[in-house]
Amino acid sequence: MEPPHNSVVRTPLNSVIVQRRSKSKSYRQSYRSCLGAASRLGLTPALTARRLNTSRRAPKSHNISEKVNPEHLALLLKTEWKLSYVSPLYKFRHTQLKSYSRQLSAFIAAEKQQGLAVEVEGLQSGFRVTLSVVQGLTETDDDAETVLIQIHANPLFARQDEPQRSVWSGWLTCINGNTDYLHSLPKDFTCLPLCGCSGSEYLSGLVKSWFQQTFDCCFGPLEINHTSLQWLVALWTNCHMESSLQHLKMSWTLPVVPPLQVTYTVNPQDAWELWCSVRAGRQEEDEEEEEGGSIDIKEVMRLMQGLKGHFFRHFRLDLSAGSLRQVTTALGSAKCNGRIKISNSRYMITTLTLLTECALLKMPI
Amino acid sequence: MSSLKPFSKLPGLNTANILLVESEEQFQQSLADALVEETSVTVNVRLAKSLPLPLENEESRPRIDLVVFIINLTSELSFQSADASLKYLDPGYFLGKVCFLVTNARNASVPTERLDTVRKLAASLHCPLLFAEDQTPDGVTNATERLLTILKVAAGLVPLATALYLSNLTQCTVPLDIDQPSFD
Amino acid sequence: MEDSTRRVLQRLIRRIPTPQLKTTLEKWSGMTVAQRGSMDYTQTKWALTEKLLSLCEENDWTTKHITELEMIYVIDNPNQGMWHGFQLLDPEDDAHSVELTQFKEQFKSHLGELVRHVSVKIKKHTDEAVWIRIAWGDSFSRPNHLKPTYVVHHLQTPYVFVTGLTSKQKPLLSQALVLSTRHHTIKDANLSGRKLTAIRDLLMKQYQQVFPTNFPSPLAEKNETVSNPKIEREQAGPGAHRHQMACEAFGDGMLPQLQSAVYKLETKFKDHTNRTMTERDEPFKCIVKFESTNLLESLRYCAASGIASTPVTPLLSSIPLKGRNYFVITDNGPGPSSQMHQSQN
Amino acid sequence: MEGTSTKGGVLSLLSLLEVQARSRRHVPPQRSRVKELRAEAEALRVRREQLKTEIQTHQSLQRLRTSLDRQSTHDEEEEEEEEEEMDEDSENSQLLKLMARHTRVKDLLLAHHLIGGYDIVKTRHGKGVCVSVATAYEGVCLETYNLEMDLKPTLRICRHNVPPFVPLSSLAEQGDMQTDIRAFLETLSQHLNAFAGRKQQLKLVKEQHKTIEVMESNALCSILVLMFTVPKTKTAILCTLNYSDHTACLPARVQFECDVKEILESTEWRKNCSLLMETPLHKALMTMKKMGNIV
Repeated sequence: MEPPHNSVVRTPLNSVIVQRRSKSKSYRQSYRSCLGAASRLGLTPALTARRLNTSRRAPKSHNISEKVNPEHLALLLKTEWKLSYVSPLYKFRHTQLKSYSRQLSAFIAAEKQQGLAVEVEGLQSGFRVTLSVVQGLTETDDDAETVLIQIHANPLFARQDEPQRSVWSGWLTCINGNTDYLHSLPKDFTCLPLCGCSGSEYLSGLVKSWFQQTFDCCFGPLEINHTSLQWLVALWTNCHMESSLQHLKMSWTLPVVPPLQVTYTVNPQDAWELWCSVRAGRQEEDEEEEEGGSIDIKEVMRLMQGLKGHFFRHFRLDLSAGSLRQVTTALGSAKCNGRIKISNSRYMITTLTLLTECALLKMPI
Repeated sequence: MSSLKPFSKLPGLNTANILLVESEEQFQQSLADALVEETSVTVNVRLAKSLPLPLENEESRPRIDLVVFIINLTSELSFQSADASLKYLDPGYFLGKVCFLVTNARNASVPTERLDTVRKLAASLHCPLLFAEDQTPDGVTNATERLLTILKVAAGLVPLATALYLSNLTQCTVPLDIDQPSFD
Repeated sequence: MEDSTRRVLQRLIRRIPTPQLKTTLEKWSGMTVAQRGSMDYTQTKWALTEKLLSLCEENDWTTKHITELEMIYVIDNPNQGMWHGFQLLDPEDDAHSVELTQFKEQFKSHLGELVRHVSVKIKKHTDEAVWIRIAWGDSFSRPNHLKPTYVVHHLQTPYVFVTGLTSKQKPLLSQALVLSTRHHTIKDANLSGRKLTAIRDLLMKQYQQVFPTNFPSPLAEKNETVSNPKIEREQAGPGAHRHQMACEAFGDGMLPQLQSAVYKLETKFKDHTNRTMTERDEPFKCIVKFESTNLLESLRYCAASGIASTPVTPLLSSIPLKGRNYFVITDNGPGPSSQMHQSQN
Repeated sequence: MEGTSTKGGVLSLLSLLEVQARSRRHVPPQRSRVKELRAEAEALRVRREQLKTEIQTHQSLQRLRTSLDRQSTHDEEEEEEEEEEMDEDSENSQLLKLMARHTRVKDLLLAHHLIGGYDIVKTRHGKGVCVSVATAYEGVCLETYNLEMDLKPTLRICRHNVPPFVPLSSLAEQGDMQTDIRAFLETLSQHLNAFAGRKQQLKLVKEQHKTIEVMESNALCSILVLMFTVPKTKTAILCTLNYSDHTACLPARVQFECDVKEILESTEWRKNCSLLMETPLHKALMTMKKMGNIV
């Protein structure tokens, strides 16, 4: 064929589908072989199948405060975490956390000595690393236990007797991980796909690179996309009766010049009633379902549509043109750049389940 | 309801006419500027925010050989607008004279579901789905090249190739398992 | 020299960024030419402060000198702090003939009657604005020069701009202003922002407004860029119309840099697909805040690009039209809280 | 030649001579002179032709104008006659007609402004109107102010760009806008024109009289304090102009202040006082300067 056609064939959509085509269409495969199948989206055929759940169980309040060490819980709750996804860890043993702590301490110390240029980053010395298991922060038997990493250090101008201060903390977790996926993993792999960090970027980088070297895994930033944020709006609103939202605050950014930010704060009671009205229609449809059993993505969309509709009725301005950037309630806050804060322990499991799912999706396999 | 028809007018000599539909009216301008640079054929570009096109331009409008819907994935509105415009096209256009051009597909805040919806739409209409980078000059050149290739075929300027034939090769198809949730 | 003077000077120098320090000091009459020449602005802030403190000792500067310096700085850099707009109402017949000297005297004497210890400094700026600096004290304490209130008023106009005012001082200032400008009352204009210039331009209508006209609009002429004849915009007409509507609502060209607007909505939730909520009696309560580096320009873009539909809703066009950026919206007219009747369905 | 030789020295003089010699060699001066004159004659002839046609155009334009003016008042029959008469060469006559129309429209517009007309535009499908009030001072068009009004339920000003120090709302109340909008617009126009006039005068004073210091002015331009200097004695005189009638361009009260009281009591300064009250400020100052009363 003449050259111009090549550029048509180069369109990425083909590369994604070629493999699924019947073999009789062999010319396609020949194109594929000469162009390389790399999709511009980085989607591999196997991944096209994986989507966020379209329906999920309504958040039950889990009283994890009884199960989880209160000190750990307090740490998890008070901090805003920067999220990443982690591919499965090779030969990771929950029994060897002590030795990992030592190794990581040594690694950080060594790196510190090497990179004098970054000394400004941390005015501390004498790093002490602790890896520990957060008992009870799992949902199913397939979930690996959550691991907490804490780094303490002496402030640079500290007195002798001053206690070490926590300079960095992070965790790796898996809550309600997809069973099929977890079962399909080879024997020596542990799946803790969701990672949260809090502390200096430099230390985050060090910890990540140690994990990468030691367990042959990879890290990547986990953004919370539009749909996940909408899920959080619904999931959190659904909790209002048991634990007050105080307010439901959503921030949109509209792509105009200069950029316009719209913050929409809804009275919690009104948000709850809107949510109920959106749910009510559904419960009439299929009554056999247990009450408050599961939430469908359609209901989430209806809630958002209701909120946007009310906004549009007043301002004649379509929020759909922009993107949801942030959701804040008394139960927690989430930003699209992958920062999350969970303020209420009772709904931590629900939120982490959603995020685990997102992490598994984002993970290149 | 006036719909745009593919064969209601005579073609011009060595001329190809393309209609770019984009609700945000941002990428279309740079794309148009690049498209008219083409020297081997005369390319006329018509720009629209949405369909239907205004009646008063009916006379002056040449035969449109290719309709391109530009969809910015970061904006829900962009898709909705394109979707609403489709019904103003004559069915004849869907025989290889329509294509979708998606921008911002790699943006982190874009939910994968949105791309799926566009994919399904393109597949159901047997149209090709292109991806483009709208921020860099390279991206614009790339997108222009691809559109020109399709345009030339659609306008009947490539011997032995027809729009229908090309679209049969390039139309978007949806993976079989797109609707199967992988969890639960 | 008093200790308090030193403190005021120290605080002030800390506030002024080094690049502005030179221009500010040069406009000030407190230093001799030789002293001005001896200043080395490449030094650190700390060293400069020390130098000025020693000069303060030498020249025997009083608080009066220092406050003058402060006023010079604030007048040159007005876009700091939160400025609030106030509107004077019900002018008396002679309100229009109030002139500066008379106003100065009246304001000082009226405020002096209300508060025992108060230090007032009034200065007229080149753009006809009267700047008033008030350091408040009470019957026991002397005026606190560290937390002054600044008031900007253009004589013969009904607008006053204030920053750094506490709720306790508000009635005192209001009374003094009302009396000395020959008005009966003063009310909050519900407009506030970090940029004094923006608030002033908005209230005094010092920006380019666009009105409908029969003559070929200058807008259309301006937009006529030399475009390629091969490119044609199908919906150029509606696009231009949207642009015209957007400009009529928000103005043309550079707009006052307002940065936010807040709406407190307590209106009925109406949605034909949602009967439960529509039939509910209580209003749906929410607060909407718009933020941008230049809100009016953002909103104009929204309307011109079609993100916001035209004609622009009165809720948004009220920002420039009424010159306010705080609104309480309720469904029914009566009641003290309903500041804007919501007319659309 | 001498000038250059003294300035530039021998070498520059030599090079100058060389250039002259070279140019002489190339073009015989005699012939070039003849040519020059011929070209000039040609150019003048062309110019004469141009002027002739211009006169012709102007005349026909005049004729067209009068016929147009007559047309608007007379019957249509005559119009056709004129049409035939003018149909000499269509291209030119078309253009001429257009030009005649243009001048006519311009004159009409001027007349419209002169009789105090306002441009009114219907807005929002007849639910409102937009009125524009033009201001001018001494034949110079200044700012145009606009009022957008709702017609129903009652006439109400909903948007305007009148400066805040013009008491628009009280004018609307007093002038009984509901029943007599013309009267209201009339007073508003007076206010605006007077304001524009005062502002323009102040601007002119600042431009033309640099020696006079403007001590004080306000946004409404209703109070003006100037400082004059008397020549010779260099005495400073403070002059306060009070424009208490806001619909007037001239001050209602003029007051002088001076340390030397005798100056103010002189007849000259009494005259100056009435001069300032009766003539526009910049002109009055000009006269005072000419009389030698001020610097």
